[in-house]
Amino acid sequence: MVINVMLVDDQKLMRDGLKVLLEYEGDFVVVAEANNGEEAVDLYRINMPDVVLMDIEMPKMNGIDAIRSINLIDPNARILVLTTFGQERYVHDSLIEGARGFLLKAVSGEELAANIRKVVKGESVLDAQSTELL
Amino acid sequence: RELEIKNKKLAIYAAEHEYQSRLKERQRLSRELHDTLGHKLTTSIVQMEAAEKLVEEQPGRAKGMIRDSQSLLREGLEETRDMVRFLDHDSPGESFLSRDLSVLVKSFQSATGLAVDLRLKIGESGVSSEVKRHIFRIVQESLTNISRHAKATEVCITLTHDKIIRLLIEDNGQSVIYSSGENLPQSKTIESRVSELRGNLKFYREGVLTVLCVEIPLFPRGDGSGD
Amino acid sequence: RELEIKNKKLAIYAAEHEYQSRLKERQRLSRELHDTLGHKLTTSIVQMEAAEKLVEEQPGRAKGMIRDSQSLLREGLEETRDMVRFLDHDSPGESFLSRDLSVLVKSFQSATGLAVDLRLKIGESGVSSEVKRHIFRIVQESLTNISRHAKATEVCITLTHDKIIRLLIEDNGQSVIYSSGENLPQSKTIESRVSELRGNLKFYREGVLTVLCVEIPLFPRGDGSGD
Ligand SMILES: Nc1ncnc2c1ncn2[C@@H]1O[C@H](COP(=O)(O)OP(=O)(O)OP(=O)(O)O)[C@@H](O)[C@H]1O
Ligand SMILES: Nc1ncnc2c1ncn2[C@@H]1O[C@H](COP(=O)(O)OP(=O)(O)OP(=O)(O)O)[C@@H](O)[C@H]1O
Ligand SMILES: [K+]
Ligand SMILES: [Mg+2]
Ligand SMILES: [Mg+2]
Ligand SMILES: [Mg+2]
Repeated sequence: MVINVMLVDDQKLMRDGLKVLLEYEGDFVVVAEANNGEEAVDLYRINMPDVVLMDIEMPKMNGIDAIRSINLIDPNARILVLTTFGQERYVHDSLIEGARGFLLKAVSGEELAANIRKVVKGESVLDAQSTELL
Repeated sequence: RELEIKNKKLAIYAAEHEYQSRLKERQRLSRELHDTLGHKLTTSIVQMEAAEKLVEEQPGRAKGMIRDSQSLLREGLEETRDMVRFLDHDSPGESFLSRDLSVLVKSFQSATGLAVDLRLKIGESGVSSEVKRHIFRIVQESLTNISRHAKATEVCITLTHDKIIRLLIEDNGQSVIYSSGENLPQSKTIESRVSELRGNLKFYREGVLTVLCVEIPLFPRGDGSGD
Repeated sequence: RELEIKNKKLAIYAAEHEYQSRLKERQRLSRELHDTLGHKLTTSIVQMEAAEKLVEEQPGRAKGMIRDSQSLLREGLEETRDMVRFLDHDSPGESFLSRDLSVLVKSFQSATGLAVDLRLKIGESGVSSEVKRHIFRIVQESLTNISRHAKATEVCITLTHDKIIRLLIEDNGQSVIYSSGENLPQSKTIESRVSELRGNLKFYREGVLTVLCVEIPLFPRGDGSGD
Protein backbone atom coordinates (compact mmCIF):
# COMPACT_ATOMS: atom_id res chain seq x y z
CA MET A 1 0.00 0.00 0.00
CA VAL A 2 1.34 3.39 -0.98
CA ILE A 3 1.17 6.20 1.59
CA ASN A 4 0.59 9.71 0.24
CA VAL A 5 2.47 12.36 2.19
CA MET A 6 2.36 16.14 2.22
CA LEU A 7 5.46 18.00 3.46
CA VAL A 8 5.04 21.38 5.12
CA ASP A 9 8.19 23.37 5.89
CA ASP A 10 9.40 26.83 5.00
CA GLN A 11 12.86 25.50 4.23
CA LYS A 12 13.14 23.95 0.80
CA LEU A 13 16.31 22.09 1.74
CA MET A 14 14.45 20.36 4.54
CA ARG A 15 11.62 19.30 2.22
CA ASP A 16 14.10 18.05 -0.40
CA GLY A 17 15.88 15.93 2.18
CA LEU A 18 12.73 14.48 3.67
CA LYS A 19 11.39 13.67 0.21
CA VAL A 20 14.46 11.64 -0.70
CA LEU A 21 14.39 9.79 2.63
CA LEU A 22 10.71 8.89 2.31
CA GLU A 23 10.77 7.86 -1.33
CA TYR A 24 13.86 5.71 -0.67
CA GLU A 25 11.66 3.58 1.61
CA GLY A 26 9.50 2.52 -1.35
CA ASP A 27 6.04 2.81 0.14
CA PHE A 28 5.77 6.61 0.29
CA VAL A 29 4.92 9.19 -2.34
CA VAL A 30 5.25 12.88 -1.65
CA VAL A 31 2.12 14.28 -3.30
CA ALA A 32 2.45 17.90 -2.16
CA GLU A 33 4.90 20.35 -0.65
CA ALA A 34 3.85 23.54 1.17
CA ASN A 35 5.96 26.53 2.09
CA ASN A 36 3.79 27.78 4.93
CA GLY A 37 0.56 27.10 6.80
CA GLU A 38 -1.67 28.85 4.28
CA GLU A 39 -0.38 26.78 1.39
CA ALA A 40 -0.69 23.68 3.54
CA VAL A 41 -4.41 24.23 4.08
CA ASP A 42 -5.04 24.83 0.36
CA LEU A 43 -2.96 21.86 -0.74
CA TYR A 44 -4.56 19.59 1.82
CA ARG A 45 -7.98 20.33 0.37
CA ILE A 46 -6.77 19.54 -3.14
CA ASN A 47 -4.64 16.47 -2.42
CA MET A 48 -6.20 14.93 0.69
CA PRO A 49 -2.90 13.18 1.63
CA ASP A 50 -2.80 10.23 4.05
CA VAL A 51 -0.28 11.96 6.30
CA VAL A 52 1.02 15.51 6.80
CA LEU A 53 4.51 16.27 8.15
CA MET A 54 4.15 19.71 9.68
CA ASP A 55 6.77 22.31 10.64
CA ILE A 56 5.69 24.83 13.27
CA GLU A 57 7.54 28.07 12.76
CA MET A 58 6.66 29.38 9.33
CA PRO A 59 5.75 32.74 7.82
CA LYS A 60 2.16 33.76 6.98
CA MET A 61 0.51 30.96 8.95
CA ASN A 62 2.26 28.85 11.57
CA GLY A 63 1.89 25.12 12.04
CA ILE A 64 -0.48 25.30 14.98
CA ASP A 65 -3.01 27.38 13.04
CA ALA A 66 -2.60 25.16 10.00
CA ILE A 67 -3.34 22.06 12.09
CA ARG A 68 -6.51 23.68 13.37
CA SER A 69 -7.68 24.65 9.87
CA ILE A 70 -6.87 21.27 8.36
CA ASN A 71 -8.78 19.51 11.12
CA LEU A 72 -11.82 21.63 10.25
CA ILE A 73 -11.58 20.39 6.66
CA ASP A 74 -10.93 16.79 7.67
CA PRO A 75 -11.40 15.73 11.30
CA ASN A 76 -9.57 12.50 10.49
CA ALA A 77 -6.47 14.25 9.18
CA ARG A 78 -3.27 12.56 10.32
CA ILE A 79 -0.71 15.21 11.13
CA LEU A 80 2.75 14.61 12.54
CA VAL A 81 4.63 17.63 13.87
CA LEU A 82 8.37 17.85 13.21
CA THR A 83 10.39 19.98 15.61
CA THR A 84 13.99 21.01 15.99
CA PHE A 85 14.50 20.20 19.66
CA GLY A 86 11.25 18.65 20.85
CA GLN A 87 11.33 21.08 23.73
CA GLU A 88 9.46 23.91 22.18
CA ARG A 89 6.58 25.60 23.91
CA TYR A 90 4.06 24.71 21.24
CA VAL A 91 4.41 20.96 21.58
CA HIS A 92 1.45 20.97 23.91
CA ASP A 93 -0.61 23.34 21.73
CA SER A 94 -0.32 21.22 18.63
CA LEU A 95 -1.62 18.14 20.46
CA ILE A 96 -4.62 20.16 21.58
CA GLU A 97 -5.25 21.19 17.98
CA GLY A 98 -5.31 17.56 16.94
CA ALA A 99 -1.79 16.55 15.91
CA ARG A 100 -1.18 12.81 16.11
CA GLY A 101 2.32 13.19 17.47
CA PHE A 102 5.81 14.68 17.32
CA LEU A 103 9.16 13.77 15.94
CA LEU A 104 12.50 15.47 15.87
CA LYS A 105 13.33 16.64 12.37
CA ALA A 106 16.71 14.95 12.66
CA VAL A 107 15.41 11.41 13.23
CA SER A 108 16.79 8.83 10.83
CA GLY A 109 14.89 8.10 7.64
CA GLU A 110 14.00 4.62 8.89
CA GLU A 111 12.57 5.93 12.13
CA LEU A 112 10.64 8.60 10.30
CA ALA A 113 9.12 5.99 7.97
CA ALA A 114 8.26 3.60 10.80
CA ASN A 115 6.51 6.34 12.72
CA ILE A 116 4.50 7.53 9.73
CA ARG A 117 3.29 3.96 9.20
CA LYS A 118 2.18 3.89 12.84
CA VAL A 119 0.24 7.10 12.41
CA VAL A 120 -1.48 5.71 9.31
CA LYS A 121 -2.60 2.75 11.43
CA GLY A 122 -4.17 5.19 13.87
CA GLU A 123 -1.49 5.12 16.57
CA SER A 124 0.01 8.27 18.00
CA VAL A 125 3.69 9.03 18.12
CA LEU A 126 5.70 10.90 20.72
CA ASP A 127 9.45 11.12 20.84
CA ALA A 128 11.27 10.94 24.15
CA GLN A 129 11.89 14.68 24.41
CA SER A 130 8.30 15.70 23.85
CA THR A 131 6.97 13.03 26.18
CA GLU A 132 9.22 14.42 28.86
CA LEU A 133 7.56 17.79 28.40
CA LEU A 134 3.95 16.58 28.71
CA ARG B 1 6.64 56.16 55.33
CA GLU B 2 6.58 56.97 51.67
CA LEU B 3 10.31 57.64 51.85
CA GLU B 4 10.91 54.31 53.51
CA ILE B 5 9.06 52.47 50.75
CA LYS B 6 10.97 54.43 48.15
CA ASN B 7 14.29 53.47 49.72
CA LYS B 8 13.39 49.78 49.84
CA LYS B 9 12.41 50.02 46.20
CA LEU B 10 15.74 51.55 45.38
CA ALA B 11 17.67 48.90 47.22
CA ILE B 12 15.90 46.20 45.27
CA TYR B 13 15.93 47.77 41.85
CA ALA B 14 19.65 47.39 41.32
CA ALA B 15 19.53 43.70 42.09
CA GLU B 16 16.43 43.27 39.97
CA HIS B 17 18.03 45.09 37.12
CA GLU B 18 20.97 42.70 37.17
CA TYR B 19 18.66 39.75 37.23
CA GLN B 20 16.45 41.02 34.43
CA SER B 21 19.29 41.84 32.11
CA ARG B 22 20.86 38.47 32.75
CA LEU B 23 17.55 36.79 31.99
CA LYS B 24 17.18 38.75 28.74
CA GLU B 25 20.64 37.77 27.69
CA ARG B 26 19.91 34.11 28.35
CA GLN B 27 16.71 34.30 26.34
CA ARG B 28 18.49 35.97 23.49
CA LEU B 29 21.20 33.31 23.41
CA SER B 30 18.66 30.53 23.67
CA ARG B 31 16.70 31.86 20.73
CA GLU B 32 19.82 32.29 18.71
CA LEU B 33 20.94 28.74 19.38
CA HIS B 34 17.55 27.38 18.48
CA ASP B 35 16.75 29.49 15.47
CA THR B 36 20.10 29.46 13.78
CA LEU B 37 22.33 26.61 14.88
CA GLY B 38 19.53 24.22 15.73
CA HIS B 39 17.83 24.73 12.40
CA LYS B 40 20.99 24.51 10.37
CA LEU B 41 22.28 21.39 12.08
CA THR B 42 18.93 19.70 11.67
CA THR B 43 18.62 20.55 8.02
CA SER B 44 22.12 19.38 7.21
CA ILE B 45 21.61 16.11 9.02
CA VAL B 46 18.52 15.41 6.93
CA GLN B 47 20.30 16.46 3.75
CA MET B 48 23.28 14.28 4.49
CA GLU B 49 21.16 11.27 5.15
CA ALA B 50 19.38 11.87 1.87
CA ALA B 51 22.71 12.28 0.08
CA GLU B 52 23.92 8.99 1.51
CA LYS B 53 20.89 7.24 0.04
CA LEU B 54 21.48 8.78 -3.38
CA VAL B 55 25.23 8.18 -3.74
CA GLU B 56 24.97 5.10 -5.98
CA GLU B 57 21.82 5.83 -7.97
CA GLN B 58 22.09 9.57 -8.47
CA PRO B 59 25.66 10.64 -7.69
CA GLY B 60 25.14 14.09 -9.19
CA ARG B 61 22.18 14.85 -6.97
CA ALA B 62 24.01 13.41 -3.97
CA LYS B 63 26.90 15.78 -4.59
CA GLY B 64 24.52 18.73 -4.77
CA MET B 65 23.05 17.83 -1.43
CA ILE B 66 26.46 17.39 0.15
CA ARG B 67 27.38 20.84 -1.09
CA ASP B 68 24.16 22.34 0.28
CA SER B 69 24.68 20.93 3.72
CA GLN B 70 28.29 22.02 3.62
CA SER B 71 27.28 25.60 3.13
CA LEU B 72 24.65 25.34 5.86
CA LEU B 73 27.35 24.06 8.19
CA ARG B 74 29.71 26.84 7.22
CA GLU B 75 27.03 29.36 8.09
CA GLY B 76 26.44 27.56 11.36
CA LEU B 77 30.14 27.66 12.14
CA GLU B 78 30.22 31.40 11.47
CA GLU B 79 27.30 31.92 13.81
CA THR B 80 28.95 29.80 16.46
CA ARG B 81 32.04 31.96 16.16
CA ASP B 82 29.95 35.09 16.50
CA MET B 83 28.33 33.76 19.63
CA VAL B 84 31.69 32.80 21.12
CA ARG B 85 32.98 36.26 20.35
CA PHE B 86 29.90 37.83 21.88
CA LEU B 87 30.30 35.74 25.02
CA ASP B 88 34.04 36.33 25.34
CA HIS B 89 33.93 40.08 25.06
CA ASP B 90 31.81 40.91 27.97
CA SER B 91 30.59 43.94 26.14
CA PRO B 92 30.57 43.34 22.41
CA GLY B 93 30.98 46.75 20.92
CA GLU B 94 29.61 49.75 22.72
CA SER B 95 26.10 48.51 22.14
CA PHE B 96 26.19 46.34 25.22
CA LEU B 97 27.02 49.18 27.58
CA SER B 98 24.45 51.37 25.86
CA ARG B 99 21.81 48.73 26.25
CA ASP B 100 22.67 48.13 29.88
CA LEU B 101 22.60 51.83 30.66
CA SER B 102 19.24 52.23 28.95
CA VAL B 103 17.76 49.36 30.92
CA LEU B 104 19.23 50.79 34.12
CA VAL B 105 17.83 54.24 33.46
CA LYS B 106 14.42 52.85 32.62
CA SER B 107 14.15 50.76 35.74
CA PHE B 108 15.47 53.65 37.81
CA GLN B 109 12.92 56.02 36.37
CA SER B 110 10.06 53.71 37.10
CA ALA B 111 11.33 53.10 40.65
CA THR B 112 11.80 56.78 41.50
CA GLY B 113 9.70 58.86 39.12
CA LEU B 114 12.76 60.99 38.30
CA ALA B 115 13.17 62.15 34.70
CA VAL B 116 16.50 60.99 33.27
CA ASP B 117 17.89 62.12 29.95
CA LEU B 118 20.47 59.65 28.65
CA ARG B 119 22.80 60.90 25.90
CA LEU B 120 25.24 58.35 24.60
CA LYS B 121 27.78 59.42 22.03
CA ILE B 122 30.23 56.58 22.18
CA GLY B 123 32.03 55.13 19.20
CA GLU B 124 32.59 51.51 18.42
CA SER B 125 36.30 51.05 19.02
CA GLY B 126 38.25 49.56 21.92
CA VAL B 127 36.81 50.40 25.28
CA SER B 128 37.74 47.53 27.58
CA SER B 129 35.07 45.67 29.46
CA GLU B 130 36.70 46.73 32.72
CA VAL B 131 36.18 50.39 31.85
CA LYS B 132 32.61 49.72 30.79
CA ARG B 133 31.87 47.89 33.98
CA HIS B 134 33.14 50.78 36.08
CA ILE B 135 31.20 53.32 34.02
CA PHE B 136 28.06 51.32 34.53
CA ARG B 137 28.62 51.14 38.28
CA ILE B 138 29.42 54.84 38.54
CA VAL B 139 26.17 55.75 36.81
CA GLN B 140 24.30 53.33 39.06
CA GLU B 141 25.81 54.78 42.24
CA SER B 142 25.24 58.35 41.08
CA LEU B 143 21.60 57.75 40.33
CA THR B 144 21.18 56.20 43.75
CA ASN B 145 22.85 59.19 45.37
CA ILE B 146 20.76 61.66 43.43
CA SER B 147 17.60 59.92 44.43
CA ARG B 148 18.66 59.77 48.08
CA HIS B 149 20.32 63.12 48.61
CA ALA B 150 19.57 65.60 45.86
CA LYS B 151 15.79 66.19 45.79
CA ALA B 152 16.18 66.65 42.08
CA THR B 153 13.48 66.34 39.46
CA GLU B 154 15.70 65.96 36.42
CA VAL B 155 18.95 64.22 35.60
CA CYS B 156 21.02 64.38 32.47
CA ILE B 157 23.67 61.76 31.73
CA THR B 158 26.09 62.36 28.89
CA LEU B 159 28.70 59.85 27.85
CA THR B 160 31.14 60.85 25.14
CA HIS B 161 34.22 59.11 23.84
CA ASP B 162 36.94 60.42 21.63
CA LYS B 163 40.52 60.66 22.89
CA ILE B 164 39.24 60.17 26.40
CA ILE B 165 35.94 59.00 27.82
CA ARG B 166 33.90 61.69 29.52
CA LEU B 167 30.94 60.95 31.73
CA LEU B 168 28.82 63.88 32.87
CA ILE B 169 25.98 63.44 35.32
CA GLU B 170 24.01 66.57 36.06
CA ASP B 171 21.04 66.93 38.38
CA ASN B 172 18.91 69.94 39.27
CA GLY B 173 19.08 69.09 42.99
CA GLN B 174 17.16 71.48 45.25
CA SER B 175 18.44 70.47 48.65
CA VAL B 176 22.03 71.40 48.18
CA ILE B 177 23.63 73.95 50.42
CA TYR B 178 26.69 74.43 48.26
CA SER B 179 27.11 77.55 46.18
CA SER B 180 28.07 77.70 42.53
CA GLY B 181 31.65 76.58 41.93
CA GLU B 182 31.93 74.79 45.25
CA ASN B 183 33.00 71.16 45.46
CA LEU B 184 30.76 68.51 47.02
CA PRO B 185 31.91 65.57 49.15
CA GLN B 186 32.98 62.76 46.87
CA SER B 187 31.58 59.29 47.03
CA LYS B 188 34.34 56.89 48.10
CA THR B 189 33.01 54.16 45.87
CA ILE B 190 33.04 56.33 42.79
CA GLU B 191 36.39 57.81 43.76
CA SER B 192 37.99 54.40 44.03
CA ARG B 193 36.62 53.28 40.68
CA VAL B 194 37.88 56.40 38.96
CA SER B 195 41.29 56.15 40.52
CA GLU B 196 41.52 52.49 39.56
CA LEU B 197 41.02 53.62 35.96
CA ARG B 198 43.55 56.45 36.49
CA GLY B 199 40.85 58.89 35.65
CA ASN B 200 39.87 62.27 36.89
CA LEU B 201 36.86 63.04 39.09
CA LYS B 202 35.17 66.36 39.77
CA PHE B 203 31.96 66.90 41.70
CA TYR B 204 30.78 70.46 41.96
CA ARG B 205 27.92 72.88 41.91
CA GLU B 206 27.44 75.00 38.80
CA GLY B 207 24.52 77.41 38.85
CA VAL B 208 21.44 75.38 39.66
CA LEU B 209 23.08 72.11 38.69
CA THR B 210 25.08 69.52 40.60
CA VAL B 211 27.68 68.12 38.24
CA LEU B 212 29.66 64.92 38.44
CA CYS B 213 32.36 64.84 35.81
CA VAL B 214 34.49 61.76 35.21
CA GLU B 215 37.25 61.63 32.65
CA ILE B 216 38.91 58.34 31.81
CA PRO B 217 41.97 57.93 29.61
CA LEU B 218 41.56 55.17 27.02
CA PHE B 219 44.81 53.40 27.81
CA PRO B 220 45.24 53.61 31.57
CA ARG B 221 47.95 50.97 31.69
CA GLY B 222 50.02 51.54 28.62
CA ASP B 223 50.74 55.22 29.13
CA GLY B 224 54.24 54.65 30.46
CA SER B 225 53.82 57.02 33.38
CA GLY B 226 55.24 54.25 35.51
CA ASP B 227 53.51 54.74 38.84
CA ARG C 1 38.19 53.83 59.46
CA GLU C 2 38.47 50.10 59.22
CA LEU C 3 34.72 49.84 59.61
CA GLU C 4 34.18 52.31 56.82
CA ILE C 5 36.34 50.29 54.47
CA LYS C 6 34.52 47.14 55.46
CA ASN C 7 31.15 48.73 54.70
CA LYS C 8 32.26 49.93 51.29
CA LYS C 9 33.52 46.43 50.57
CA LEU C 10 30.16 45.00 51.54
CA ALA C 11 28.24 47.37 49.35
CA ILE C 12 30.34 46.38 46.39
CA TYR C 13 30.53 42.66 46.93
CA ALA C 14 26.89 41.97 46.05
CA ALA C 15 27.15 43.74 42.74
CA GLU C 16 30.51 42.12 42.06
CA HIS C 17 29.11 38.72 42.84
CA GLU C 18 26.38 39.18 40.27
CA TYR C 19 28.86 40.29 37.74
CA GLN C 20 31.26 37.44 38.43
CA SER C 21 28.66 34.75 38.23
CA ARG C 22 27.31 36.19 35.01
CA LEU C 23 30.82 36.26 33.60
CA LYS C 24 31.45 32.65 34.60
CA GLU C 25 28.27 31.57 32.91
CA ARG C 26 29.26 33.33 29.72
CA GLN C 27 32.70 31.75 29.82
CA ARG C 28 31.21 28.34 30.33
CA LEU C 29 28.87 28.73 27.36
CA SER C 30 31.61 30.14 25.24
CA ARG C 31 33.91 27.22 25.98
CA GLU C 32 31.17 24.77 25.27
CA LEU C 33 30.33 26.37 21.95
CA HIS C 34 33.93 26.59 20.92
CA ASP C 35 35.22 23.26 22.13
CA THR C 36 32.31 21.03 21.26
CA LEU C 37 30.12 22.51 18.57
CA GLY C 38 32.86 24.44 16.84
CA HIS C 39 35.03 21.35 16.57
CA LYS C 40 32.24 19.13 15.37
CA LEU C 41 31.12 21.56 12.72
CA THR C 42 34.65 22.03 11.46
CA THR C 43 35.32 18.31 11.29
CA SER C 44 32.06 17.63 9.45
CA ILE C 45 32.72 20.32 6.91
CA VAL C 46 36.10 18.81 6.10
CA GLN C 47 34.61 15.33 5.91
CA MET C 48 31.81 16.42 3.63
CA GLU C 49 34.22 18.11 1.29
CA ALA C 50 36.19 14.89 1.06
CA ALA C 51 33.02 12.83 0.60
CA GLU C 52 31.91 15.03 -2.26
CA LYS C 53 35.16 14.30 -4.10
CA LEU C 54 34.82 10.55 -3.60
CA VAL C 55 31.19 10.10 -4.63
CA GLU C 56 31.90 8.80 -8.14
CA GLU C 57 35.21 6.96 -7.65
CA GLN C 58 34.70 5.43 -4.21
CA PRO C 59 30.98 5.61 -3.37
CA GLY C 60 31.34 3.22 -0.43
CA ARG C 61 33.98 5.35 1.22
CA ALA C 62 31.96 8.50 0.53
CA LYS C 63 28.96 6.99 2.27
CA GLY C 64 31.05 6.07 5.29
CA MET C 65 32.25 9.64 5.59
CA ILE C 66 28.77 11.04 5.30
CA ARG C 67 27.62 8.68 8.01
CA ASP C 68 30.50 9.70 10.29
CA SER C 69 29.80 13.37 10.02
CA GLN C 70 26.10 12.74 10.47
CA SER C 71 26.70 11.19 13.85
CA LEU C 72 29.02 14.03 14.82
CA LEU C 73 26.31 16.50 13.92
CA ARG C 74 23.69 14.58 15.84
CA GLU C 75 25.89 14.86 18.90
CA GLY C 76 26.30 18.56 18.21
CA LEU C 77 22.56 18.95 17.94
CA GLU C 78 22.12 17.22 21.30
CA GLU C 79 24.63 19.58 22.87
CA THR C 80 22.89 22.58 21.36
CA ARG C 81 19.61 21.34 22.75
CA ASP C 82 21.18 20.96 26.20
CA MET C 83 22.45 24.51 26.07
CA VAL C 84 19.04 25.81 25.06
CA ARG C 85 17.53 23.89 27.94
CA PHE C 86 20.11 25.27 30.32
CA LEU C 87 19.38 28.80 29.15
CA ASP C 88 15.61 28.45 29.21
CA HIS C 89 15.36 27.08 32.70
CA ASP C 90 16.81 29.87 34.65
CA SER C 91 18.01 27.43 37.27
CA PRO C 92 18.49 24.01 35.79
CA GLY C 93 17.96 21.65 38.66
CA GLU C 94 18.87 22.72 42.15
CA SER C 95 22.52 22.75 41.22
CA PHE C 96 22.31 26.30 39.93
CA LEU C 97 20.99 27.72 43.19
CA SER C 98 23.54 25.66 45.12
CA ARG C 99 26.35 26.96 42.99
CA ASP C 100 25.15 30.54 43.29
CA LEU C 101 24.84 30.28 47.04
CA SER C 102 28.32 28.80 47.34
CA VAL C 103 29.83 31.59 45.29
CA LEU C 104 27.91 34.16 47.32
CA VAL C 105 29.08 32.68 50.62
CA LYS C 106 32.66 32.53 49.44
CA SER C 107 32.79 36.13 48.30
CA PHE C 108 31.01 37.19 51.47
CA GLN C 109 33.51 35.35 53.65
CA SER C 110 36.45 36.92 51.93
CA ALA C 111 34.89 40.40 52.17
CA THR C 112 34.02 40.17 55.86
CA GLY C 113 36.17 37.47 57.42
CA LEU C 114 33.05 35.86 58.92
CA ALA C 115 32.92 32.04 59.01
CA VAL C 116 29.88 30.75 57.16
CA ASP C 117 28.74 27.15 57.22
CA LEU C 118 26.50 26.37 54.24
CA ARG C 119 24.38 23.22 54.44
CA LEU C 120 22.31 22.49 51.39
CA LYS C 121 19.96 19.53 51.44
CA ILE C 122 17.77 20.26 48.49
CA GLY C 123 16.43 17.64 46.09
CA GLU C 124 16.26 17.88 42.33
CA SER C 125 12.55 18.27 41.69
CA GLY C 126 10.43 21.29 40.84
CA VAL C 127 11.45 24.40 42.69
CA SER C 128 10.52 27.30 40.45
CA SER C 129 13.13 29.82 39.44
CA GLU C 130 11.05 32.53 41.12
CA VAL C 131 11.36 30.73 44.47
CA LYS C 132 15.08 30.19 43.92
CA ARG C 133 15.63 33.81 43.11
CA HIS C 134 13.91 34.94 46.30
CA ILE C 135 15.84 32.42 48.39
CA PHE C 136 19.08 33.71 46.97
CA ARG C 137 18.14 37.32 47.75
CA ILE C 138 17.02 36.49 51.28
CA VAL C 139 20.35 34.83 52.02
CA GLN C 140 22.17 37.79 50.51
CA GLU C 141 20.23 40.34 52.56
CA SER C 142 20.61 38.28 55.76
CA LEU C 143 24.36 38.02 55.37
CA THR C 144 24.55 41.76 54.85
CA ASN C 145 22.45 42.37 57.95
CA ILE C 146 24.52 39.98 60.02
CA SER C 147 27.72 41.67 58.99
CA ARG C 148 26.29 45.12 59.69
CA HIS C 149 24.29 44.59 62.84
CA ALA C 150 25.12 41.33 64.56
CA LYS C 151 28.82 41.40 65.55
CA ALA C 152 28.79 37.67 64.95
CA THR C 153 31.78 35.45 64.25
CA GLU C 154 29.91 32.47 62.85
CA VAL C 155 26.93 31.92 60.62
CA CYS C 156 25.18 28.70 59.71
CA ILE C 157 22.85 28.52 56.72
CA THR C 158 20.69 25.44 56.28
CA LEU C 159 18.41 24.92 53.32
CA THR C 160 16.19 21.85 53.25
CA HIS C 161 13.43 20.87 50.91
CA ASP C 162 10.86 18.15 51.29
CA LYS C 163 7.15 19.01 51.45
CA ILE C 164 8.10 22.62 52.05
CA ILE C 165 11.31 24.56 51.69
CA ARG C 166 12.93 25.60 54.94
CA LEU C 167 15.70 28.15 55.15
CA LEU C 168 17.44 28.61 58.49
CA ILE C 169 20.05 31.31 59.01
CA GLU C 170 21.67 31.31 62.45
CA ASP C 171 24.33 33.68 63.71
CA ASN C 172 26.11 33.90 67.07
CA GLY C 173 25.61 37.66 67.21
CA GLN C 174 27.10 39.31 70.30
CA SER C 175 25.59 42.76 70.11
CA VAL C 176 22.00 41.81 70.47
CA ILE C 177 19.97 43.12 73.36
CA TYR C 178 17.13 40.69 72.90
CA SER C 179 16.64 37.80 75.31
CA SER C 180 16.04 34.19 74.38
CA GLY C 181 12.64 33.65 72.77
CA GLU C 182 12.19 37.31 71.90
CA ASN C 183 11.40 38.41 68.34
CA LEU C 184 13.68 40.77 66.47
CA PRO C 185 12.57 43.52 64.07
CA GLN C 186 11.98 42.04 60.67
CA SER C 187 13.62 43.25 57.53
CA LYS C 188 10.96 44.70 55.23
CA THR C 189 12.74 43.41 52.16
CA ILE C 190 12.86 39.86 53.43
CA GLU C 191 9.33 40.11 54.73
CA SER C 192 7.96 41.19 51.37
CA ARG C 193 9.78 38.40 49.54
CA VAL C 194 8.46 35.79 51.94
CA SER C 195 4.92 37.08 51.74
CA GLU C 196 5.11 37.16 47.96
CA LEU C 197 5.87 33.45 48.14
CA ARG C 198 3.07 32.97 50.70
CA GLY C 199 5.64 31.70 53.11
CA ASN C 200 6.21 32.04 56.81
CA LEU C 201 8.90 34.18 58.45
CA LYS C 202 10.23 34.06 62.00
CA PHE C 203 13.17 36.04 63.37
CA TYR C 204 14.01 35.38 67.00
CA ARG C 205 16.66 34.90 69.60
CA GLU C 206 17.28 31.37 70.87
CA GLY C 207 19.94 30.99 73.52
CA VAL C 208 23.10 32.56 72.10
CA LEU C 209 21.85 32.40 68.53
CA THR C 210 19.89 34.78 66.35
CA VAL C 211 17.67 32.70 64.10
CA LEU C 212 15.96 33.62 60.87
CA CYS C 213 13.55 30.90 59.79
CA VAL C 214 11.74 31.01 56.46
CA GLU C 215 9.29 28.37 55.35
CA ILE C 216 8.01 28.34 51.80
CA PRO C 217 5.24 26.10 50.47
CA LEU C 218 6.12 24.40 47.19
CA PHE C 219 2.94 25.33 45.35
CA PRO C 220 2.06 28.80 46.53
CA ARG C 221 -0.42 29.43 43.71
CA GLY C 222 -2.06 26.10 43.01
CA ASP C 223 -3.07 25.22 46.56
CA GLY C 224 -6.72 26.05 46.05
CA SER C 225 -6.92 28.06 49.25
CA GLY C 226 -8.52 30.78 47.19
CA ASP C 227 -7.29 33.90 48.93
N1 LIG D 1 23.71 64.26 43.66
C1 LIG D 1 23.97 64.69 44.91
N2 LIG D 1 23.39 65.83 45.38
C2 LIG D 1 23.63 66.27 46.63
N3 LIG D 1 24.42 65.63 47.49
C3 LIG D 1 25.02 64.50 47.11
C4 LIG D 1 24.82 63.96 45.82
N4 LIG D 1 25.54 62.82 45.74
C5 LIG D 1 26.17 62.67 46.91
N5 LIG D 1 25.85 63.67 47.76
C6 LIG D 1 26.38 63.87 49.11
O1 LIG D 1 27.61 63.21 49.19
C7 LIG D 1 27.63 62.30 50.28
C8 LIG D 1 28.53 61.13 50.01
O2 LIG D 1 27.93 60.22 49.07
P1 LIG D 1 28.26 58.67 49.19
O3 LIG D 1 27.64 57.98 48.01
O4 LIG D 1 29.72 58.51 49.38
O5 LIG D 1 27.56 58.22 50.53
P2 LIG D 1 26.03 57.93 50.84
O6 LIG D 1 25.21 57.94 49.60
O7 LIG D 1 25.59 58.87 51.93
O8 LIG D 1 26.08 56.44 51.43
P3 LIG D 1 26.43 55.10 50.64
O9 LIG D 1 27.74 54.68 51.16
O10 LIG D 1 25.32 54.17 51.00
O11 LIG D 1 26.47 55.41 49.17
C9 LIG D 1 26.17 62.00 50.54
O12 LIG D 1 25.90 61.61 51.86
C10 LIG D 1 25.47 63.31 50.18
O13 LIG D 1 25.46 64.18 51.26
N1 LIG E 1 21.36 39.27 62.25
C1 LIG E 1 20.96 40.35 62.97
N2 LIG E 1 21.38 40.52 64.24
C2 LIG E 1 20.97 41.57 64.96
N3 LIG E 1 20.16 42.52 64.51
C3 LIG E 1 19.71 42.42 63.26
C4 LIG E 1 20.08 41.34 62.41
N4 LIG E 1 19.47 41.50 61.22
C5 LIG E 1 18.74 42.62 61.32
N5 LIG E 1 18.88 43.18 62.53
C6 LIG E 1 18.20 44.39 63.04
O1 LIG E 1 17.02 44.55 62.28
C7 LIG E 1 16.97 45.83 61.71
C8 LIG E 1 16.22 45.80 60.40
O2 LIG E 1 16.99 45.24 59.37
P1 LIG E 1 16.80 45.74 57.87
O3 LIG E 1 17.56 44.86 56.97
O4 LIG E 1 15.33 45.86 57.62
O5 LIG E 1 17.35 47.19 57.87
P2 LIG E 1 18.88 47.70 57.83
O6 LIG E 1 19.82 46.56 57.60
O7 LIG E 1 19.13 48.49 59.05
O8 LIG E 1 18.89 48.66 56.58
P3 LIG E 1 18.75 48.27 55.03
O9 LIG E 1 17.44 48.78 54.59
O10 LIG E 1 19.90 48.94 54.35
O11 LIG E 1 18.83 46.75 54.93
C9 LIG E 1 18.40 46.29 61.64
O12 LIG E 1 18.54 47.66 61.65
C10 LIG E 1 19.01 45.64 62.88
O13 LIG E 1 18.84 46.43 64.02
K1 LIG F 1 10.88 25.05 13.63
MG1 LIG G 1 10.38 26.57 9.82
MG1 LIG H 1 25.75 56.78 47.99
MG1 LIG I 1 19.56 45.33 56.01
